[in-house]
Amino acid sequence: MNDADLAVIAAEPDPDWELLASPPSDHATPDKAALHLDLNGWEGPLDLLLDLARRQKVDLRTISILDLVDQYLAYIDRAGMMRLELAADYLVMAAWLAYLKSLLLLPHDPLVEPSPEELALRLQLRLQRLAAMRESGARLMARDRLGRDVFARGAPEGLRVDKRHRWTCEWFDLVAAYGQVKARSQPVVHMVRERPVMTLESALARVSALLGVALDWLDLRAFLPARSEAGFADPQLRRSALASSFVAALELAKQGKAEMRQAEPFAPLMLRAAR
Amino acid sequence: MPGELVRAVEAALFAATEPMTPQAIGAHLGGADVREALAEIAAHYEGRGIELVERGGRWHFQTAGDLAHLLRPEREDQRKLSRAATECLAIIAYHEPVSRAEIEAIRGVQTARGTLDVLMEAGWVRVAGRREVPGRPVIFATTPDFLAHFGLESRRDLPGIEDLRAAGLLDPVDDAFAALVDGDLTAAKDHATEAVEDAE
Amino acid sequence: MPGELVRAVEAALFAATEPMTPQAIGAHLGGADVREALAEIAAHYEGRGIELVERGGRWHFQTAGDLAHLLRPEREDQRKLSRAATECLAIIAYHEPVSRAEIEAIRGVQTARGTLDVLMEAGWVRVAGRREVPGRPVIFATTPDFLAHFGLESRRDLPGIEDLRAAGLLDPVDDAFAALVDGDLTAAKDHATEAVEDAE
Repeated sequence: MNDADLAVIAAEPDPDWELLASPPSDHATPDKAALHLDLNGWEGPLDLLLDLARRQKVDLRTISILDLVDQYLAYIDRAGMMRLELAADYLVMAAWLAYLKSLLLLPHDPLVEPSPEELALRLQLRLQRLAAMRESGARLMARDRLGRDVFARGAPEGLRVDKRHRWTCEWFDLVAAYGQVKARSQPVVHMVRERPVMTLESALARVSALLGVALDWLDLRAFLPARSEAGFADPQLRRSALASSFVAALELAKQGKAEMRQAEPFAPLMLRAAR
Repeated sequence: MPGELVRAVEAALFAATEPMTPQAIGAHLGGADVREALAEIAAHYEGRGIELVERGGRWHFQTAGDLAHLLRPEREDQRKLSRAATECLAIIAYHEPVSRAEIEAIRGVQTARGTLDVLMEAGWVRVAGRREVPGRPVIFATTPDFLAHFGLESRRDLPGIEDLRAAGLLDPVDDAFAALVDGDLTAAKDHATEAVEDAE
Repeated sequence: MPGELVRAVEAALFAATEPMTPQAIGAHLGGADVREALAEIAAHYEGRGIELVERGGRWHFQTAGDLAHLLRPEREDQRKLSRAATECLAIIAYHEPVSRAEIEAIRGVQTARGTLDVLMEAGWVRVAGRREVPGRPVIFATTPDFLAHFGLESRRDLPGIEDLRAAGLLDPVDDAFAALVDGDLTAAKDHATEAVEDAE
C-alpha cells in the first residue's frame, strides 16, 4: 500500500467548507449542538443530516424528522449569515427539506403523491443505511488488523519448488547435428552448369536475314533453326531458340524493320518485313 | 508427538510468505489431504502466542490478537484510512458486489476518484466484473487479502452483518420501503405521525 | 497453558524479521527476563514442524531441518536439448577436448552463454582443464554419463566422417533439398518440352 496516498486521502480538506467552530462535542445538548457550525468535513447534506439526527440522542428509527429539518435549515441559515459559499447540493437539500416540512405541517392533502410521511420515511431509511455502514466501517477498522495488531511471520523462509531439468537427446540427433555442422562449415563452391542456349545476337541475325528473303507473313517458328542443324535436336536448345527469336522479333518490330500479328491469344505469331 | 503430515503442514505454513489454501499446501506436500492436519494444528496453537487462522479459505499463522499492545511497532506510523474510504470499504464488504452508483446512493455523495483506487491499491477491493444492466457499470467486491487483513474467516464474520441483514439495512431504500408499506408501514407511519404531532 | 510472558516472547520472535538476543526481546517486552521463557518455548517446539534455535546468542524460529526436502521439493521435468546445445555436444564429443572458441569456429556461430551450462547441468560435459596457450582457455570434454546416455562403449563408437557421408548426413541441407526438387523438376521439364514439340 502506498503510504502517501492514504495520507493524502485522510488529510484531504473539503474545499467547500472551512472550520468555523470547534468540532461538536458529544456532551452538547441538542440545542447547544445546533449552535455549532462545524462545516468542516461534512461529506454532503446526508452526512450533515445524519450527524444532526445522531444528536437527537434517539434511535434513528424514532427520530423526529421535523426537528431534523429545522436543525438543518438553521445550519444553512447560519452559514448564509456568515456568508459562506454553500455547495449547491446543500441548498438543494435545504429547499427539499423546507418543502417536506410544509407538507408535514399542512393539513393532509390526499392528492399529494407521494405523501409527506412517505418522503420522511424514505429519508429516515437513507439515514439508517448510511449510519449502519458508518458504524460497520468503524467496527471493521477496530478489529485486530494484520500488520497493526496481529502479525504474520517476520522472516518467512518462503516455499518454493526447485525445478530440475532432465535433459534428453537422441543418439541420431547428436550424430545428425554433427553432420549438419560439418556440412555447414565445408567450403562451398558454386558451379553454374553450362547450358545450351541460342543467344539473342545470333537470333537477331538469323531472324533479320530470313525476313529479308521472306515474301509474306510467316509463323515465328519457321525462323527457328531446323532440328538437323548442329545441336538443335536438343529440346532445351530449341526452347532457347524460340525464346531468343521471339525477343529478336520484338526488337526488329521496335526498330521498324518488322511487323507482327497474332489472330488471337496463343495463335501462331506471324512475322514479315516492314513494308 | 505430532505426525509427519502435521509437522510438514506446520512447517510449510510457517515458511510460506502468503496465506495458503489447503489445496496449495497439499499440492506442495505431494498431494496430501491436509484438512485434518490443519484442524489439529489450529487446536494445538489455541491459547499460545501464535495462532493458526483461516481467512477466506486460506490459512496462515499470526500472532495472537490480545498481544497487540506488546507487538505494535513503537513508531506510531499508522496510516489511517479516510472516512470516505472507510465507508466505501464497509459498503463494498457488506453489499458486494456493488457498483459505484450504489455506493453513492448509500453515502449521498459522489465518491472521489482516488477513494476506490486507494482500496484497490491496498489489495482489499477488486473489480468483480460488470453488472448486466444498461451502461454495464463496473462492480466491486472484496478480496481474500481483505479478509486476512481484518481477521475475518469469511464475509459471514463481518461484524453485525446478520443483524443488519435481518433489519433490512442491507436492502436498497426502495426495497425496504416497499417491504415496510406491505408490512408494518402503519407502525412506521405512526412514528412519523407522532413526530409530526410532537412538533406541532 | 503457557504463561503471558511465554506467549509474548513466542509472538515477538515469530514476528521478528531477524534473530533476537534475549536482551532485545526483554527490552521489547518491558524489560522482562525472557531466558526461562525461551527455554520453555524451545522445549515446547521440540519434535514439531518448527523449532526455536539459538545461533550466536540470538534466537529465532525456523522450520525443522529434517523437513527441508518437503519445503523445497524438487520437481523433474524432461526437456529436449536445443539444436544449438546438441551441436555443441556433438562437437565436444568428436573433437574433445575443445575450447569454447574452437567450438564456435567449427559451428560458425557464437555459442550462447547458457548452452554449455545446460550440457554441464545435464552431466554430459565437464571442464577438462585449460589449454596451455595464451589466455589459457577452459577446455571441455564429455563425461562417462555422456557415453552411458547414448549407449556408447567409448567415443570410438561414434560414427566416423565417412559413415556420416554415406548416410547422407554430411550433405548440406540446401543440396539435399535441391536434389529432391530436381527430381520433380525433370518431370516438369519433360512436360514443357513436350508442349513445345507439340506446337511444332
